[in-house]
Amino acid sequence: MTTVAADVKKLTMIQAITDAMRTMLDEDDSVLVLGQDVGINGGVFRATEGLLNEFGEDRVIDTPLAESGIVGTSVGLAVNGFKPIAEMQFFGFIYPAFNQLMTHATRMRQRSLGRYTVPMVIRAPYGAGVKAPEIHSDSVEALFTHIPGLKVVTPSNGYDAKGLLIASIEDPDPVLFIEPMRCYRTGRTEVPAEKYTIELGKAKTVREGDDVTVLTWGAMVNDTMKAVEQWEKEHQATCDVIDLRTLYPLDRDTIKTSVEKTGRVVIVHEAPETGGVSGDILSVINDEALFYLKAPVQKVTGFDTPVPVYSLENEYLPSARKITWAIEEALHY
Amino acid sequence: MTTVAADVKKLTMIQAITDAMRTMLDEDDSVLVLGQDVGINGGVFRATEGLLNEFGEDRVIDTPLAESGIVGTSVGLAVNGFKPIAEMQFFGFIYPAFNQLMTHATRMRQRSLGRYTVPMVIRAPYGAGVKAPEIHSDSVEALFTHIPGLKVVTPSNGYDAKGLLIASIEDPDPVLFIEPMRCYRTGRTEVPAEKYTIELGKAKTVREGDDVTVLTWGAMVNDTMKAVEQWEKEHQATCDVIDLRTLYPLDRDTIKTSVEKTGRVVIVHEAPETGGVSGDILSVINDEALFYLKAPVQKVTGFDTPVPVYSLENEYLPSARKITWAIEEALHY
Amino acid sequence: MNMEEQFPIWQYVTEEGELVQPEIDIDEAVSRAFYQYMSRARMMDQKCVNLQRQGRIGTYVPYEGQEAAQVGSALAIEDGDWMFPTYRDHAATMTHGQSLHNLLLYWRGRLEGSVPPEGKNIFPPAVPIASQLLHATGVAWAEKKKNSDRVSIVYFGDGATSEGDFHEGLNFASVFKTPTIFLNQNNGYAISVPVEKQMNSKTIAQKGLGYDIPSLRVDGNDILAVYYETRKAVERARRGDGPTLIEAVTWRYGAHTTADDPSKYRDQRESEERRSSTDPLMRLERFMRKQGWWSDAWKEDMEAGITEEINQALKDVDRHPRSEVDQLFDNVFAKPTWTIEKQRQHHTNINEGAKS
Amino acid sequence: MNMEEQFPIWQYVTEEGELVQPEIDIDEAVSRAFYQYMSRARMMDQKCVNLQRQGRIGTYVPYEGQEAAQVGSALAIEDGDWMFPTYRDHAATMTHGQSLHNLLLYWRGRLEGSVPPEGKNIFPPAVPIASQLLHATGVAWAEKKKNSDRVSIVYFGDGATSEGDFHEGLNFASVFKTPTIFLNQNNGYAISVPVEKQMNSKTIAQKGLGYDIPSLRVDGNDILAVYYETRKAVERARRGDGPTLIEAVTWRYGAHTTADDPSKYRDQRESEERRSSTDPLMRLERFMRKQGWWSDAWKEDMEAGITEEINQALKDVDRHPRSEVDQLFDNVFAKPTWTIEKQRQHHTNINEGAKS
Ligand SMILES: Cc1ncc(C[n+]2csc(CCOP(=O)(O)OP(=O)(O)O)c2C)c(N)n1
Ligand SMILES: Cc1ncc(C[n+]2csc(CCOP(=O)(O)OP(=O)(O)O)c2C)c(N)n1
Ligand SMILES: [Mg+2]
Ligand SMILES: [Mg+2]
Repeated sequence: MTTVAADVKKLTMIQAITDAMRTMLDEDDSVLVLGQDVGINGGVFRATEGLLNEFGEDRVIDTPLAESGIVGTSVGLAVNGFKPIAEMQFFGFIYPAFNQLMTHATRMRQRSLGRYTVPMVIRAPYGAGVKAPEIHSDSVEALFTHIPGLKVVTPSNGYDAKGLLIASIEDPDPVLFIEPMRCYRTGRTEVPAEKYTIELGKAKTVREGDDVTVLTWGAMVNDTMKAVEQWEKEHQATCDVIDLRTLYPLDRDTIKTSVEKTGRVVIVHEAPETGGVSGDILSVINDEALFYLKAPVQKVTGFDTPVPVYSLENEYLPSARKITWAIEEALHY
Repeated sequence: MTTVAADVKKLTMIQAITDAMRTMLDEDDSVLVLGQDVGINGGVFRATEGLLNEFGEDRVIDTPLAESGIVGTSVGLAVNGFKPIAEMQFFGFIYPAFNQLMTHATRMRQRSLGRYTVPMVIRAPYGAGVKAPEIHSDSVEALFTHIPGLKVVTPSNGYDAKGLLIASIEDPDPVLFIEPMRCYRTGRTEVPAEKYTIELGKAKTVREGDDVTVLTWGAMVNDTMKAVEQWEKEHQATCDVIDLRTLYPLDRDTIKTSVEKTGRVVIVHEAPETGGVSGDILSVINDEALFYLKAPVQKVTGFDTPVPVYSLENEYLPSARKITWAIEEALHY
Repeated sequence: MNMEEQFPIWQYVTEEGELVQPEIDIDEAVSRAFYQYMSRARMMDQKCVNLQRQGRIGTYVPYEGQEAAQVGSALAIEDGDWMFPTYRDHAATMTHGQSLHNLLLYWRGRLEGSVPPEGKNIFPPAVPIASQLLHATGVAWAEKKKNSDRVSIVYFGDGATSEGDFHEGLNFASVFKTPTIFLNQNNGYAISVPVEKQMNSKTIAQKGLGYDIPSLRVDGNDILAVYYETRKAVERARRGDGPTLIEAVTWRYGAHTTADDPSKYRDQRESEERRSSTDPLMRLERFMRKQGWWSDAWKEDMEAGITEEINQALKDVDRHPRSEVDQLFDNVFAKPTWTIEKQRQHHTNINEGAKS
Repeated sequence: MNMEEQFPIWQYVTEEGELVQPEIDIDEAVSRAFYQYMSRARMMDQKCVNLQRQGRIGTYVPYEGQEAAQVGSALAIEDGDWMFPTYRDHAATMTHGQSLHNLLLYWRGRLEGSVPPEGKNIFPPAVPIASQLLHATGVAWAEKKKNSDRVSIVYFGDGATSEGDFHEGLNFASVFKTPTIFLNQNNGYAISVPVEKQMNSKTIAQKGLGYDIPSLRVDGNDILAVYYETRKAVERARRGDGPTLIEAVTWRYGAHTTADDPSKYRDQRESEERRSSTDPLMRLERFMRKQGWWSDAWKEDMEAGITEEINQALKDVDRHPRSEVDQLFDNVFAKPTWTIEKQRQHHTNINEGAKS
């Protein structure tokens, strides 16, 4: 085990998220946390655990059960000097807030030519694989990357989570920060106690290789890493595995550089294939590196079906087998 | 001018849409029309003109001003024996209904294993270019092609509109039928008085050529045709212009065949580039015909900005100049 | 205006078991039926909590304490009527005819779990809060259009009244005068948020005033009050007199779900106290004893029967075939699109290890 | 309960100009100011309708008939207070300080048109119905958090009360006791849909009952009633006593927008009749005449000044530089993303004909 400096702790992703909010609540009086059950209950995933006690109910606020209300009043709070961090209890419950997000939070800057701005973060746990009830497992990031005026960020581990969340809170515009539930408590990373940020829009190469580029994000990063590690042991080829981290705007340069190197691409995401963020990645590749491709881009995705109840979620989710199958398809085309 | 048979009329697209609804209201007692101002007012675009008089207020229903209410109660009506055609006054006002569409209308069949189904059509005028107020000009089809369980259809002329709308009404599952406002009254096509359908999922090649495939839909079809006609006059090359008509599911075969023929592709859509349906088209090309490409796919799209108020909509919208520029880029890569 | 005075909580039987609305047509058989349905619901609930602890079902949503509200209202509708439950309303659905078998499947994350038996009209439990109010309105509207006298009943919690769909549902029902019973269970909490933070108003019933919908509060732990007041609403609806909003004031004894820890946000002693004083089963037992309709032997027999029924259901479910992925591909559209067929094919190829 | 009795329509001045609430502090100067603001609003409205007919501005949304409701309420707030208008509330915004110049730009489809002058807090007009109620609640909540005594006033129509956001806005305001005035203009129609089809309730004020929000109806064509009742609500809000819902009962004389034909759905004779009997300007004139505060010469002078002001604004707007596409690229994010920069570059290249 590596030695851990005094100001670095081994944290789960959910702890790192709490830490990021605590850091910012502490530093900046205008930061607020609001949502359903974020107060005394500390959030259904305990993301806001302890914050009510520390910062009081003016800063950490239980709201009525109404997502449009949460996002709509947050627009007002944000325009008028606050930096709300609004929690959607699950990503699949953001839909009632769609109008407020689409026509107000993300358009206010343009509509008022910069007079009013909305420095707000919406946090939401997302994704399948934790045996949650219906609707609780949606992975609909692609609905939001198409909304002009919104950045979409998703961490896959504690270190990134803290740095990205602080950067999101400090961003002067609305950021949708979606948290893969499956990563909340699986594994710990070293997380500095102090404040730090990770620039939005920058991907991270989590494994370097030469033959295939694997692009993924969220909970699929761990699954992909495991599948690739295993696969590489049995094969002569190696993969660049890239955790995109920000889904809008994509990290064009990192994608381009890797595709130019390998010429073979696999995209792994759990959302339905059609309309997924894979389309935007294809677009970047088309624009930047099309003729480097030696094989069609392979997609390992969810089906074009609603995310099912949990007895079928493992069938629905990209599996290690599907990931390595795609790597081989890309390699042996 | 061509002779028009007695049972064929020259209709605008909006008239053809009314005709389709009249045909189905007449044929099938379970068909209902509901929405804001669809009754005595005949809809703000006159799509339902005369229908209240003809079919009475049990069949043609003015609802309260609440989109979630309209779609949510339509789910109930549809499950219980009716075929509602719900009008959203403008596509940009569908957002409050997002939750009902995403978690209920489109999931009911799966959630009940086929016991309950939702044979419902949502109609909505969409797109920029008619100097409409803010939010009235959104072109957000891509938000809906990513929703499992929903077909997305858009006509570009009267003949197609009638056939596609009747097919949508007869479809046993939810269909989102979006109507490019700019096409409502520009030009007439011959529309048979009798009932006919156009199969959902089938594109139409509206101009045949050899050198470049131009894929588009909605109001962009006319713009593209004009640009291409003009351009072809001045150049030696020709274009396949394809009106996709159904955006989910895409017509894979037509796209594939044309791309294999030309190897050069231009996509024209007015929605923002990132997350647009262009991503799904790229995906089909990637999967089916990647190595036929002789140039990167050219995209002529809206910007990644909210659709602006009308003084800037012509800057925002794909122009003839941008379309021909893209054709040349594709050709001379 | 004092809303708590304007909307008194109707009680038919006091906590001590005294009948205070003597004009009703209650008899021994009916009382026993009430008690039996509530026992069945409670025993099933307790079984499920245990099954969850043993890891034999997934996260479970208990309703202990809310049996009178659910069973009493469910018994007030008829076979062809429509029921719109949430994730917490299995006491209602099993009373209206959902099988224990399917309920168990539901908690095992099975699609079959949401399908009602042939001839029973029960929607899959709504998960997005308050969304089901609009379905209940739409379905009832359809019945009205068909000139039937069928009604719909929809269940929702105190927290649900904050969502826009609550408002739109009541307004549509009011405007189109649909035969819908809006059965609110005010159990005091939306997960950790007490009703005092959910709203500033003292009652939920008063929310009907904005729509001119007849509204009332009942003691939700008094099955007679719930049953007879719901029946009145059902009769009004059948007669064509439109919707009613009923606030059944109750309490959940346990956790929000088996993943929830109520001690984080409330003193569970209050639940314990309520369990020992205002419990709906105890209330009915006291009433029946006073009427001379109680028999311990009957209770034992009955419970033995229920235990048997539940165990049998569990056995059957354990033998139930595994989920098939084709359930997904086959139930998105009547006819799968090529995208779905392609995905099915790919999935099958990989799982069969057959490289295409 | 009869809601129309519970919520009488407050009148301060009868249609004949009789003052029926004599304890108010009205004087000649104030009356003249009221009249002048209303005249200015009406003249601007009429100008805009004409400009639209001439094709010099785009589709326009008139408010003729609603001047008292808008001007009276707008005058009841102060400079630092926040206003949340819809597309129809320019009488309110120009009274609170929006320039005629920007209003004209707005109707020319210019982004500048939604920007309020420095120091004035006016949101861009809300287009998605009822969405602005939540902003007004959020902004007022922020003021409360800052311990200021600023309030927000939000305008919305009868149709808007059907949307979920109406409900959520009122509930949040009630729960967090925000200093918000919900100023409803019940003008009888949501485009073609009369209020009787929009809701089953007889008043909009009664909708406040569900939230325990103080609610009242005023004669929306009586600027004194609107002004003094709004001022009371504003004072309550400033004191920390929370939100108020005011239903101003009024009428729009003209079309919903210049693209609308009201004769399709109503007999315009009713509007003509109302124009001649209940018109807000006429009412105030009658009152002023009775008080001996009226002068035709004053009126003429004043109107000449307004005409001058409007013409000047129009001249300036005609000389205003064309829209720049960079307004789009520069105002999505504080710092444009590469996607936007790429699109800007591409757009520029093509428009400059410079093939890259
Ligand atoms: C739209 C939506 N938002 C949030 C949730 C998460 N959630 C599930 S249950 C619940 C509380 C519901 O409270 P209440 O309506 O009182 O019903 P109860 O659980 O007490 O029966 C919440 C917030 C959800 N299911 N749907
Ligand atoms: C969410 C939404 N749905 C539909 C519309 C279209 N629309 C514009 S104005 C209007 C009627 C509004 O009526 P009301 O609230 O009474 O205000 P008024 O126009 O009478 O001032 C409608 C339906 C819209 N702007 N927003
Ligand atoms: Mg509750
Ligand atoms: Mg109105």
